[in-house]
Amino acid sequence: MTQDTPPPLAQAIQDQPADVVDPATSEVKMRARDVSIYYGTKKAIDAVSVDVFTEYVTAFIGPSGCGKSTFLRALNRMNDTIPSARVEGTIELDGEDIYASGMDVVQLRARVGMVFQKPNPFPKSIYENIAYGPRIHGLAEGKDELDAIVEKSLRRAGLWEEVKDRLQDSGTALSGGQQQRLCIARAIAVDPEVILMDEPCSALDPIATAKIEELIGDLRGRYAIVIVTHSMQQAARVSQRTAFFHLGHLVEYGHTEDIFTNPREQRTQDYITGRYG
Amino acid sequence: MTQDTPPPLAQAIQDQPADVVDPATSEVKMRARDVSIYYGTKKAIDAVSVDVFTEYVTAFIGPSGCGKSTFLRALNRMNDTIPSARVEGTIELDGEDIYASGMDVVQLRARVGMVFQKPNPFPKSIYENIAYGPRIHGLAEGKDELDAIVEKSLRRAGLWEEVKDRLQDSGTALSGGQQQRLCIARAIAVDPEVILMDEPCSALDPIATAKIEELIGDLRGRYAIVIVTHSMQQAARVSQRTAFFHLGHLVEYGHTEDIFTNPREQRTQDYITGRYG
Amino acid sequence: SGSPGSTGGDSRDAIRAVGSSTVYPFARRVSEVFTSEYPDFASPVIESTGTGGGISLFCSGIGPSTPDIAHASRRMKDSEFADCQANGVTDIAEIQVGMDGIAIASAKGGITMDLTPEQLYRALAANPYGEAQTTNTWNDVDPSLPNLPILVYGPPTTSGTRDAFEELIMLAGCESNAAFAATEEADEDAYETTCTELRSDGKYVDQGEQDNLIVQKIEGNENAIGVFGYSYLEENADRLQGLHINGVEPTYDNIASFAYPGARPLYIYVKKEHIGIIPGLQEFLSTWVASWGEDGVLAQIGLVTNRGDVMAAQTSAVTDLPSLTAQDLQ
Amino acid sequence: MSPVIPLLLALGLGLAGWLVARARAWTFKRAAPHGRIAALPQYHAWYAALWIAVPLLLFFLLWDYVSGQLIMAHVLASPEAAALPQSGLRRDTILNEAFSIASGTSNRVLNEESVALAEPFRQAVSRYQLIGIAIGLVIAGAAAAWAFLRLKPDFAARTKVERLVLAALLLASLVAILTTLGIFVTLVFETVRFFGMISPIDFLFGTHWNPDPMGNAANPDPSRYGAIPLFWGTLFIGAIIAMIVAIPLGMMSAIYLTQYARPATRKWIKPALEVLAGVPTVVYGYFAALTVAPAIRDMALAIGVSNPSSESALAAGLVMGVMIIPFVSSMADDSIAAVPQAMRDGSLAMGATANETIRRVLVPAALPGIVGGVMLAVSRAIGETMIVVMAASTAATLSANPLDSMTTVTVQIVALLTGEGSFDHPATLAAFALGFVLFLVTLALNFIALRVVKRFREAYE
Amino acid sequence: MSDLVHPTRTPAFEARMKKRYAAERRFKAMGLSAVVFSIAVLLFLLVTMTLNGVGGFQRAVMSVPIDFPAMGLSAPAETEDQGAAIRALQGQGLQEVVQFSADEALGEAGAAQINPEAWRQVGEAIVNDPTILQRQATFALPASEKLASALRGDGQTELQPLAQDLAERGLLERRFDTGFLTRADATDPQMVGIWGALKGSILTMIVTLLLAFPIGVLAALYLEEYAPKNRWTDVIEVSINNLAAVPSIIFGLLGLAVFLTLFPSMRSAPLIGGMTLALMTMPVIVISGRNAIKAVPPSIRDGALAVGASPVQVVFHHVLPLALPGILTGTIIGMARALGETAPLLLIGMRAFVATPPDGFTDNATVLPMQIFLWSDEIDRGFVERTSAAIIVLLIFLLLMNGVAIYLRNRFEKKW
Ligand SMILES: Nc1ncnc2c1ncn2[C@@H]1O[C@H](COP(=O)(O)OP(=O)(O)OP(=O)(O)O)[C@@H](O)[C@H]1O
Ligand SMILES: Nc1ncnc2c1ncn2[C@@H]1O[C@H](COP(=O)(O)OP(=O)(O)OP(=O)(O)O)[C@@H](O)[C@H]1O
Ligand SMILES: [Mg+2]
Ligand SMILES: [Mg+2]
Ligand SMILES: O=P([O-])([O-])[O-]
Repeated sequence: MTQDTPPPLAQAIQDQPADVVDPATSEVKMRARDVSIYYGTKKAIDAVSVDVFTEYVTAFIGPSGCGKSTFLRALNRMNDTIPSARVEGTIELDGEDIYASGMDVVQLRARVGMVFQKPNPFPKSIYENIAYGPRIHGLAEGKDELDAIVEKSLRRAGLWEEVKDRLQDSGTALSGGQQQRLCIARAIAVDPEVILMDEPCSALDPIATAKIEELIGDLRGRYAIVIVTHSMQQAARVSQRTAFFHLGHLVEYGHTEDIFTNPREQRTQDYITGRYG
Repeated sequence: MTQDTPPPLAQAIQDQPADVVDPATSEVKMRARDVSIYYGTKKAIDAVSVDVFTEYVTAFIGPSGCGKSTFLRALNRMNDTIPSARVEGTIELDGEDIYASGMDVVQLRARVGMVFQKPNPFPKSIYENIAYGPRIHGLAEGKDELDAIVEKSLRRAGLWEEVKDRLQDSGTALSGGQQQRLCIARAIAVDPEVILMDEPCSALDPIATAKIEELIGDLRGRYAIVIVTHSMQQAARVSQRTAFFHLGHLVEYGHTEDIFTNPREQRTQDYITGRYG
Repeated sequence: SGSPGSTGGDSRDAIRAVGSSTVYPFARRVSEVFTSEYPDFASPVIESTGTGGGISLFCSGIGPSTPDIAHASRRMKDSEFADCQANGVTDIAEIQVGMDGIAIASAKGGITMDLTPEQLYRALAANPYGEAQTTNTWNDVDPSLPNLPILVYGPPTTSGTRDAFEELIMLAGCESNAAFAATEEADEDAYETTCTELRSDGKYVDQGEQDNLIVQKIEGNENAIGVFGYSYLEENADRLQGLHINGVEPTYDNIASFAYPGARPLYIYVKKEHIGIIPGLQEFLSTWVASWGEDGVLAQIGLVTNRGDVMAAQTSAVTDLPSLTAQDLQ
Repeated sequence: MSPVIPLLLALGLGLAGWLVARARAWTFKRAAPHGRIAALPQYHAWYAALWIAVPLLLFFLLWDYVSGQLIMAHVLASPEAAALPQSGLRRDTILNEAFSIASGTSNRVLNEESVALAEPFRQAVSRYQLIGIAIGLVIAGAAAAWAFLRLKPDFAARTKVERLVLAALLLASLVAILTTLGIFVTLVFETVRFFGMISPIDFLFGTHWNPDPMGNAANPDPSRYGAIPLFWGTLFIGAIIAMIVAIPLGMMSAIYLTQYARPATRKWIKPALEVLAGVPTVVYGYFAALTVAPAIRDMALAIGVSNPSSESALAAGLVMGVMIIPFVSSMADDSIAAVPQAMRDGSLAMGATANETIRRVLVPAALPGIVGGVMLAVSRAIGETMIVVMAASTAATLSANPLDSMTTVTVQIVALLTGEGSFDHPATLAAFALGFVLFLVTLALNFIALRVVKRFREAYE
Repeated sequence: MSDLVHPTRTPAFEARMKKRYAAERRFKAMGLSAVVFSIAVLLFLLVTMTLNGVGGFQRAVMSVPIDFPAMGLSAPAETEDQGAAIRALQGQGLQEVVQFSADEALGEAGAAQINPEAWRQVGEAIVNDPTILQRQATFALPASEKLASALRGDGQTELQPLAQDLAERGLLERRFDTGFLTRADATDPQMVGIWGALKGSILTMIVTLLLAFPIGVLAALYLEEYAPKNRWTDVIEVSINNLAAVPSIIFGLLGLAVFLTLFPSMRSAPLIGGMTLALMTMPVIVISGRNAIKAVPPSIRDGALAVGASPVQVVFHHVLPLALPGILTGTIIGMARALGETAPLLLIGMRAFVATPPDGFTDNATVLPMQIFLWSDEIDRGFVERTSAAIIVLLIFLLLMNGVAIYLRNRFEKKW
């Protein structure tokens, strides 16, 4: 091995802009305590406690099937759609238990947006894709306001320039990377506080991936972002906090830098050096 | 980064037994020249030339969708089953063009066996799974000979001890790793010359993966083996030749050691250091 | 919200007539004439259910949900009349619309025989004279008959034609054996059964209510004979031939004169309570009268018309509508 | 009262409520911080509209009945009604007629008395119509008041409206249960009556079928109600002859279409087969009776069978088999398609030919699905009615000769029930008992088949 | 290694290959013949029906010139409706006029074979245009069925020379019978039409569609999107699956025992027929609806839920619109099945003879397949052609419906 090939993960972290590597203390946006999640009788997540901070990107990594997606979906109660799924423990958003009986799930999901692994634009026009959320939540009065929201969201998602002339085209006619950005724009349009992303780049090519990663960097200051990824490199590149899951357990959680350069646990070490996975 | 975390890929290569790292010159088993493959009008592989050597394991790596599987399936004309697929250029097996009109596909596939990403045992008994190939090709006369073939194949695949007492159980009742070894045994049973494996471990857990990798090491001396993997670590661990694909192009092809420690191309360098993928 | 609540009964516009398949083609024809002559009235609904089924529907009560007219190819039975009375159908008018004969026929060019009721009885009874049925060919019945398998297509038990066949042919054939007739005293029911029960081993084939089908069946099989109303024979004179009974051919005249053993009258029964309630019922009856004459439309399709005095009586009956009484049926 | 007025009233008031409520919700929204209220204005609007329209419609439904009684009472109290006959059909008819004259639906006068009565009817109708509308307005007002009092910025109108939508959906799915229950109760009820007259033993195991609808209902002869010949005929035609035709042809068609045919061919042939499945059974029946049966008879004559039946089991069975081909082929097609591509690839990669792959891997793997499909096909064949009504016989013979005439359960149901209306005769009730047996058998077949197919699908999911 | 002879490269292997390829060819040929056979049967059926049925759209007519001025008929009063007007003409001896003119033109033997109802056609012509009485007009009057069959070459032999003679003189010919599509059932094949049955079918189908479609779609939505997994929904699910497979005649038993007990005076009414068929069609719609709904990828639901749509919004904004083509396809197929259905209607009295088309949902009616069934039982040869013609009409409707369904399916088949 020659000297000019640096250890990849450390390199990726060093590539992050200096000011974000150790950000000033930031407030806790979501707090999960002793969360266990079952599918029927099968425990997919076992007593996990994690904090999600505003202005940070938190990455969940771990081998396939370890429960990253399951945990992520618990954060905006998308698990409710799986009949067999059951959540124990508490998850709070701004100190409010999201599994409390009084919680309005619809409103929760508007506050905690989500972007999925496979881009899933609605088979409607680009405009309608973005306008849908504001419309059902009544966020805009009149067409002008709606237009403004659509433009702002697309701009933030870095898609405006590419699509501004064809807002009436179907969202499904875009390329994969564009679709994923459209989905991010759609999530932004309802002004969420947290954005959850489940392997948002795994269906994308490297160039589109780079664009999304850049976008995540841009969005970071505004929202609390949680990203699931199976690429350690990606976690290292975009996140400031990393949680490493294994077989439903949270093995280690901390500053991304520490996790990748100085893991406390042997399992973490084995995983990031590629002994398995 | 502490000193006791070695650069992972180099480490993996160093873990290979010394005698195989630079094998003696070996004959070319399959030779692909300027192969382009289209799905309809879409070009999935662009002018790729690769040699596959007997006694070597050749690894195809590259980001998702770059055409690894497509190219691999061209090597035993499994692409024929996809109506839209079309192959240009020449691929030779022992100097004979496998796309020549006189080529007998059935025989070709008997000579170039294949193992798939997801283990796909037939829903029959373990015995019947192995016996299937010899039976249709008429390779065994009488039950005894067939029994012998079944045993030999299972032994070579390192599965005999685990299943010898339940040969009549269904092949689908085995664990994932066992199923994959069963599929390898099934491929071996017709005495192929080349074995193609498309991400044979991606559906397996780390322990099963380790077993398969070990098995590949054992089989190496006997067959020309081509393995597609998306894990660079795995490629480094098991192969002696590596081909790196990107967007349908063969970016770099050479000794595994060189590729991982001293790549010629920037794209290869970027990929193995985790800048994308 | 179409009708005021408490009248309970809903109304019906169209005349509803059910019953005999023998009368069916005539009734249908009359209905057709009625429809074109009185376009203001709804077109009558004519269903062929067999005489028995028709009368039982007819007798199930009065009101718009029950039929107005029952067609019968035999006279109403006492039991049926009693049933009617019990269900409040007390005012019934009986009109004899014409005559029909039980025709026994084969396809043109098919089997020909001159049969007697006795031969038919022995060939078709389930247990002729109380003994097991053993005949397979006509020849088994009587050496003078051809050596051909017995195969008779005929109407089912609901049918008036069947009833008439049992009454006019089978019973007659049965009674011709004096020795057996003597057993009637002992057990009337058993006697009746033995005399009228038809065999069910596939030699006599029940053809459902569709007399047409019987015609089709015997047309397709030259060894088969069929039992049905004369009108069907007449209608299909080009492809069927009537078999003689006691040497008499089933013809218009022979039936009208009762020379042919299988002759019988056809009736329709009308609910008098429904006149003035079901629009057009009276006019429909008048249409019957207009159609049943010797040069009327019904004669053209094979109705054997009533003879002079009967005709006159029936024509006045349609206007007078005398109520049927139990005595009339004796 | 004409149904148009209440309908218009309910819709109109509902619309008014909708508009007003929406306007009101907008004022909340404008006043609310960040313009956020618990539900969109339009949900408030729907909430109010439904609260107004639904009770109003329900009231009018009730009023239709009540006012009918009141109108009648009014008319009967009128002096003109004195001339009415005391009771009976004529009285009803005159009233009906007067009513239709009054409401203008008909001018035909069969009974003169009705003309005089039309006027009191007219009066009563308009009076009660006015009263109905007045009460309706009060109800609508009350409902509107209730609804509007609840409209608040934090009122979860959407949840309420959606709950109603869900209730409507639930009701719709209950129709299925009601139907099943209806079928079951109908059949069980009549069957129990039948078994009160004829013992189930005689019915299920007797070998002589010749019910006598005109016989004495009180004292039927149980020996005439042995249904074995019907069951046999049904099985022989539907499960044996038809399947001998349909299974091989259907299977081979499916195999050819899925494994061999080029996509272009497949694109044309599949719809053609579907057309074969879409031909009405009455057409098949006609075809069987008119074309196939005579041909078979002629053929039988030609090979020296004496006196062959012109309604042979063979004719009905063959045509039924043709009808079932597309059914079997689409089930087989589905089952084979459900076998994962990996199986096929696995076999082909071993160097198997297409035919070896199909026979040794695909078909065995798809077998549970195919067997399930065949069971469904059998259940369909034995329930098929028109083909056998038109092409099979009514004669209940117990024979294994396909050239003999046979009858089936469905033929007998039709034969026993068409026209004959007396519901208390065992011969009529026998039709229900037969229907019940048919229902149970097809139910069992389907139940098992669906299970088998489902388990098979799950195995590959 | 390479010097070892691989068992797949021996001459014995090559020899076996020959056999294997032969088996392959045989197998493929078997498959092909199965397909060809099925298609051939379909074609044979269609061709037979068409050949038989083409004649069914025609009837034998005789040209009869009537010299009205010479007959001294007076026009009926304008105020009278058609029935009364024709009765008035009948009173003036229209029947005799027609008979006389026919005698003149066709000779007595020929005139005797004028259809007995033919004079009504003349009457209608007069009512429609009283000025016709001022001139001579030639009518194409339907012949009797006997003559019609003689013209076809079957039927009573004694009439055949007459038919031939009249035909040669151009007085008797077979013409396209527009009335076939506008008249209702009759006893004489020369006079029948299918409009009555067709209208009955249309009325019945409207009832079926109005009931089965909304209930089916709503039930499908409930089961696929909202139903909790519990015993109750299992019961619903099982009953729907079984209903789809219950033999149609059982629905007839249900209609007979339930609907006709509740509404005894509605025997033979399209309303009851439609209700019965709706129960039969509903499960078909539910099942195809569920499949269409299931085919909408969950990722779209997830996407909508994740921006805060409520489950009802998800369904009505996204799922239903996307599933609609599939639901419609299933509905059309279900309706096509209902349109061709006969057996259950047999049991609820829709097999009666009705000489006029129904006027509404509660009128007595029959339906097209039932008309086919009834005519198929008629003995007159004339009905064979008429039956086949009715079958053609029915098949055209069904092919159209199937065609639309297939088109919809192909057009909207989505690869998500
Ligand atoms: N709907 C479900 N029902 C039952 N088990 C499930 C379901 N979804 C996931 N699981 C199981 O829960 C465990 C965790 O799954 P999860 O999808 O959260 O893993 P993951 O870490 O996201 O994996 P990947 O990287 O493959 O996406 C796995 O064992 C999986 O099989
Ligand atoms: N059957 C097909 N029809 C059309 N395009 C296809 C087909 N199969 C693959 N492709 C396309 O060809 C390209 C190469 O696909 P291929 O499966 O060979 O990639 P890969 O390198 O194996 O990726 P992965 O790591 O995801 O398996 C991709 O863009 C893919 O979308
Ligand atoms: Mg995941
Ligand atoms: Mg691949
Ligand atoms: O239908 P029948 O005339 O035979 O009763």
